[in-house]
Amino acid sequence: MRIKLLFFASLREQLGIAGEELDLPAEVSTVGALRAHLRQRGPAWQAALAEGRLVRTALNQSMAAPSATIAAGDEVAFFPPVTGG
Amino acid sequence: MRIKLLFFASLREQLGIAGEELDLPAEVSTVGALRAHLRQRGPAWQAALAEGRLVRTALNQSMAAPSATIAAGDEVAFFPPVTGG
Amino acid sequence: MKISVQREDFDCGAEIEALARGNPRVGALAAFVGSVRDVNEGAEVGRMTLEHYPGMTEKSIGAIVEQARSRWDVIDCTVIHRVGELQPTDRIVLVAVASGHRGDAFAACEFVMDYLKTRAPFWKKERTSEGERWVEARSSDDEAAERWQEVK
Amino acid sequence: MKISVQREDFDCGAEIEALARGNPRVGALAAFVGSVRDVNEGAEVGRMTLEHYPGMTEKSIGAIVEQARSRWDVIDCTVIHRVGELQPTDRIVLVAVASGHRGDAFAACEFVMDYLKTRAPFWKKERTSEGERWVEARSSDDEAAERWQEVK
Repeated sequence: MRIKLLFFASLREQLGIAGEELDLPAEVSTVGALRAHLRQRGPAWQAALAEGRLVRTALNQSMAAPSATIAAGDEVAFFPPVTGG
Repeated sequence: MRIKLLFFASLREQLGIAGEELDLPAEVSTVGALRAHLRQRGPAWQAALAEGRLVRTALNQSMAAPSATIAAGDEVAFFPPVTGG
Repeated sequence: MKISVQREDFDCGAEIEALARGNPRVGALAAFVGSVRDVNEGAEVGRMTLEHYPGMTEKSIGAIVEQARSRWDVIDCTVIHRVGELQPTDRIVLVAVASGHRGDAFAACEFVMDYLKTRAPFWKKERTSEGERWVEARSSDDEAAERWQEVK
Repeated sequence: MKISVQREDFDCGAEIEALARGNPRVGALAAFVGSVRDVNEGAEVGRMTLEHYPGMTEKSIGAIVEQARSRWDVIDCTVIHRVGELQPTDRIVLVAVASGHRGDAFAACEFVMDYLKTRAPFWKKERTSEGERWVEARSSDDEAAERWQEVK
């Protein structure tokens, strides 16, 4: 299924990408699984999305837990903890 | 001794006077005694400054208790409890 | 610190601007604007008149602002309170506090407002559908707290 | 209710005016203006850049304003938050709440500000004397409170 990915702030800079359209394998059906899936892209992804790192996720513009289920057409965003205005 | 008297709000209206200069007998030396002294001026004063009534007093523009001592040249004000802006 | 008790209206935007202008230590500005409502405790209110004790009012507001400065990080503060005839939607009061931190700005602003509403020497006379009336001090708690000020 | 995330500066006075204008139910208006300070946690700060999540930021602020309305007497509310490049003394944020009562106005205004400062999707990059740095989320309390949002 096709989804939209977004990255913000330090994560966006580290990965060198602000967003993309992605075709997700059928077995990647949760936010947590997506994060693990992206780590396999290489060292930069491994580091930026490392397990021990505080990374927040939003699903369709609402904060989402790793267990949240992804559906086709969803917008998934990864970003560091917010630091306010 | 000569002092300055002031009255505000409903008290001013009841007494029909906003302020006056007053020569105080020597035995009237506290704010409480001054209030009792003024009650002797007649029925309107008796009513407005009646013992049971909530009347605030300021001595030289600071809130004062009945026991506060008055000196020559002082400014003494009587008014109802404040009702804010 | 600016403290003014006046008959004239004031310009909230200009006052707030003036308070923070160009000072890079100011990160937070909390402001409160009070205005005349058309109801008070159920009764419809038309015009009202605010009376104060000239001299003592300014002095006591100054003292409360100093107290706020000693308790919180207050870089600057403006208090403007109107007196005289006012009608619904008219502005009555502005309290604005500039601070380094938002918690301090809010706390100091609310503290000064509470004082103005409950302790400062202002008296309110309302013109309602049943005629004019001096507003009575409300809460018995408040009277209890002020008992030390009472002349018996 | 007005919610705006924008690059442009705003006019505090005009926004406050617009919020209360001519409504005789509004007795209280609490406002907060945040601006860029030249220090943060000891380090000197020059310019900074605020990034946000377009769409989610506005949506989440809208949700928090609705929550404030359900908890307090909120007649109207304006939230303006700037993004992009900012420098010391620049305004960042305005929250203004019109209410019938001052306690409600203060509480709702502080509630929305707390959200903006700790939960809304904004990220801050500061340029200090030692170069650019993304500001790190500060309090461990805060991280604890947000643990449910964490992706492990």
